[in-house]
Amino acid sequence: MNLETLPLQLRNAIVDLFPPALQWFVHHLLTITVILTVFGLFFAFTTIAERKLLARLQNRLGPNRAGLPWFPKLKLWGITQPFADAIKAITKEDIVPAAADKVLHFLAPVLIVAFSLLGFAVLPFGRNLIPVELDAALLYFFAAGAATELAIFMAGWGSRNKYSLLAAMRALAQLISYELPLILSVVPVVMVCGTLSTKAIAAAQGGWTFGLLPHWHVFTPWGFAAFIIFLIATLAESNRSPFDLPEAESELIAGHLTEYSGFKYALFFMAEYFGLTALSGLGVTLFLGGWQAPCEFLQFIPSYLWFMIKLVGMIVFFIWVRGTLLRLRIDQLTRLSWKFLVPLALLNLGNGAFWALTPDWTGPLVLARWAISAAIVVVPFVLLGRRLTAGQAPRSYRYA
Amino acid sequence: MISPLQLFLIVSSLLFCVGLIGALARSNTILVLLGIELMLNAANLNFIAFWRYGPHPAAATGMMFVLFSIAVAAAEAAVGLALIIAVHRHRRSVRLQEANSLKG
Amino acid sequence: MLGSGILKGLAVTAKNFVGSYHNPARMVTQEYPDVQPQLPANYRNFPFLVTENATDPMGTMRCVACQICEKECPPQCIYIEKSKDKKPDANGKLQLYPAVFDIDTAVCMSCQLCVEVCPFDAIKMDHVFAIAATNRFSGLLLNREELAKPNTYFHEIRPDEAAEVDGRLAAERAAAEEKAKAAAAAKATAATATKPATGGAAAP
Amino acid sequence: MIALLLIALLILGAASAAILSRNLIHSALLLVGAWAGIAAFYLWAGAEFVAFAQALVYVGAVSMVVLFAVLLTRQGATRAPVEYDSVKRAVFAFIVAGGVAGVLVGAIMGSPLQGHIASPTPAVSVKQLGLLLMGSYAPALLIVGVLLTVALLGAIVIAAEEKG
Repeated sequence: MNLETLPLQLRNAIVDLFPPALQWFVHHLLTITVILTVFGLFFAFTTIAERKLLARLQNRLGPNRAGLPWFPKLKLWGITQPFADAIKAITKEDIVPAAADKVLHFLAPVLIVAFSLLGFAVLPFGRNLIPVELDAALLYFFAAGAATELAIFMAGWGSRNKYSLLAAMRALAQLISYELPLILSVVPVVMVCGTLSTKAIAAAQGGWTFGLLPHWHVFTPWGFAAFIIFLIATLAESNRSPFDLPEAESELIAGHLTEYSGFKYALFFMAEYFGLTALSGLGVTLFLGGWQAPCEFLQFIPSYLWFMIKLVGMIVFFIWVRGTLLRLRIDQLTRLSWKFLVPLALLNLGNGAFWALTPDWTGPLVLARWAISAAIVVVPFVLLGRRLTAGQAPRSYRYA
Repeated sequence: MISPLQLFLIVSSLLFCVGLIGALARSNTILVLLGIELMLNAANLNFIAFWRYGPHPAAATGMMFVLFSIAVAAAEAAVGLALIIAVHRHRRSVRLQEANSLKG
Repeated sequence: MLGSGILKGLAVTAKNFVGSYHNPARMVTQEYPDVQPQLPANYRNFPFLVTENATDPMGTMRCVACQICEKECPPQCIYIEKSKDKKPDANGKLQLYPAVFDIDTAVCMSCQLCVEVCPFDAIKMDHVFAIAATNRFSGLLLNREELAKPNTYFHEIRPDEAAEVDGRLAAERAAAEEKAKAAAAAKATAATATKPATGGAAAP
Repeated sequence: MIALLLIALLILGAASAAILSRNLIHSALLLVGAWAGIAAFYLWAGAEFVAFAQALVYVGAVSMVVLFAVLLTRQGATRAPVEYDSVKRAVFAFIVAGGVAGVLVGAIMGSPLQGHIASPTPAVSVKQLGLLLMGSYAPALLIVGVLLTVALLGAIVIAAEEKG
């Protein structure tokens, strides 16, 4: 019994139960079902983990009461909260504004969930676990992600509410502004690995120095810079705090989601988390070594578990950031993208090219390679940071 | 029974005609531009069809053409819509018939 | 350097996270239905009517149906009907009493003006905040039986104010008794004085 | 083949509905459907990279530009209805388009295209495409890059509000 190939063996065993004509169909149906189940549950437990973690970051308790029906004594630390939330969302009244564009109002949540799920198709979840092997997987991922913008526009327009429409426009401005640094931060990885295939990129990060230091891209100067840019752009792309101003619950009326209630609202919520999970999975694949174990002796743990551990780590980091940072203003948001992230990402592109051109430098030249690459990252960061923060002393509050 | 190549070509020519109707029959500038985009797409479809069923698919000439054509179409859409916005700012209208001040 | 503030912030929240597990003093959450909140004495919610005696609340109500609170109430949530007969109050004086005293807590805005204007210390603000009802009309419209609460309850929720009110009422009662006594004495002396006076008048 | 027919129906249906629709926003969204159908067509033909590029550029970018343009040139009403123009124009357009379609379809059906069906899906990897782009097509790539930059700057200059 080999844990590493267990999922594949299970799948093949199930597929073999069907007549050969149906096997192709069953094979893909099974893959889709497993992804939906695993990431549906992952979504459910991300919501409760987020609420509990956020609470702990702010010295609160968080939801701790939802237990099991018929066993009121059993509280289970509230981990069944997402199911209670789901029941609530489903049983709520579905309100559609009288003047709404009914078709678009209905299509928007459906499409946004569908598009946000498409990205999972090309993520390598394990050594042999990749739903669809595509040569141009990264291009596919971003093409699928770009379609969610349409759904947001549909939500804003279909609601026939000027606040919804304005907020949808703001959300789109944010998505378009941050798509650029997101894609630019990925390009160096493509250059160094020489491929667009996620499977090959994950495989390219194998190997360890002294059996302990993994050869992940995040542990190179250009990879580290690209990873930070990727993280910030991911936060903005998935509308998470500190970039959650399109739907700022506390000051706007939830933006383009104003006219949505019940299950449709839950679908938007779900799509947001699916998008975050897919982008985190992409970050894990591109920068954190995908399914590779961090140390050589830890390889006995199956690769798909390593992938999930890293994915959970990314999500926890995002929750941590959400519990820490304040919401940005729209001008600060766009300025951060155009004046800071895009120039750095462009410079980092050159850095990736330098790294791709010098793989055969040996001996003392290795040190020079690292030093030059680090300089390309650090010097512009310091200079740009100094320029952007010039004249901005820590603010003092007169009445606080 | 028609071959896939013929199906490709028929779809492409019908798409071209739909775009033509859009460009000729409608007077909203945006719709006219979209009609032209459709005609461009129909041409792209032809390139892919002839690449796929042509004698030298490995040379990928058709794909190259389509890639460049998509890039040019994106530029065209950006400039065209910017022009429409500029016209709208001056004339408060996007009807083609009203943008006629250069007509003799 | 740019970004150092973010790292500092992340460190603060990380400290909160770790601290929340081993330092109970950090936690601010009260687990409400299990742990009842400690309300400050001056917490106020909806008014109640003070009665002297828990065994006979309707008989010993301090309210004399003067209707000042009804007139003062800004959202007009108080409705009072005067009684036809009179009852002796705590001082033994015959007073009217409210035959109907209704407060619509759905309308009440907890402004405490009724308490401020009451000359008889008969209406006070309550500490009860969980007043959910299944019927928003009859469930939230409280009548005088539901509003009446004994003075001992007032002592429980607001000991300082209750003691002060009791002292004042006792002083008034004593003054009233004194006055009554003095009046009785004056009547008596007047009676005795008039007798000698008449006698005196008759004597010469 | 059935998939191909379905995609063809989707493209033509979405495109005609878009051209005939009275609601500009619906037109734009239906056109996005047609573009996505074309991407599916490319995918069916084995041109993966082109299909994803089509989806990324048309569904992701051009659609957004079109929708923004529609919203920016809207006049007051939220419904953005577009009246049909003179019947004469429409009839004329249909006659011209019908004529073109007739000629084209006739030519396609009449030409000896049956002989070329044999080949299996040709495999052109992304690497090959990249080598071609950087090799024999490098000048074209450079020109397209310059064109895109100029178009971007031009669009900003044209659409920007004049000061004063």
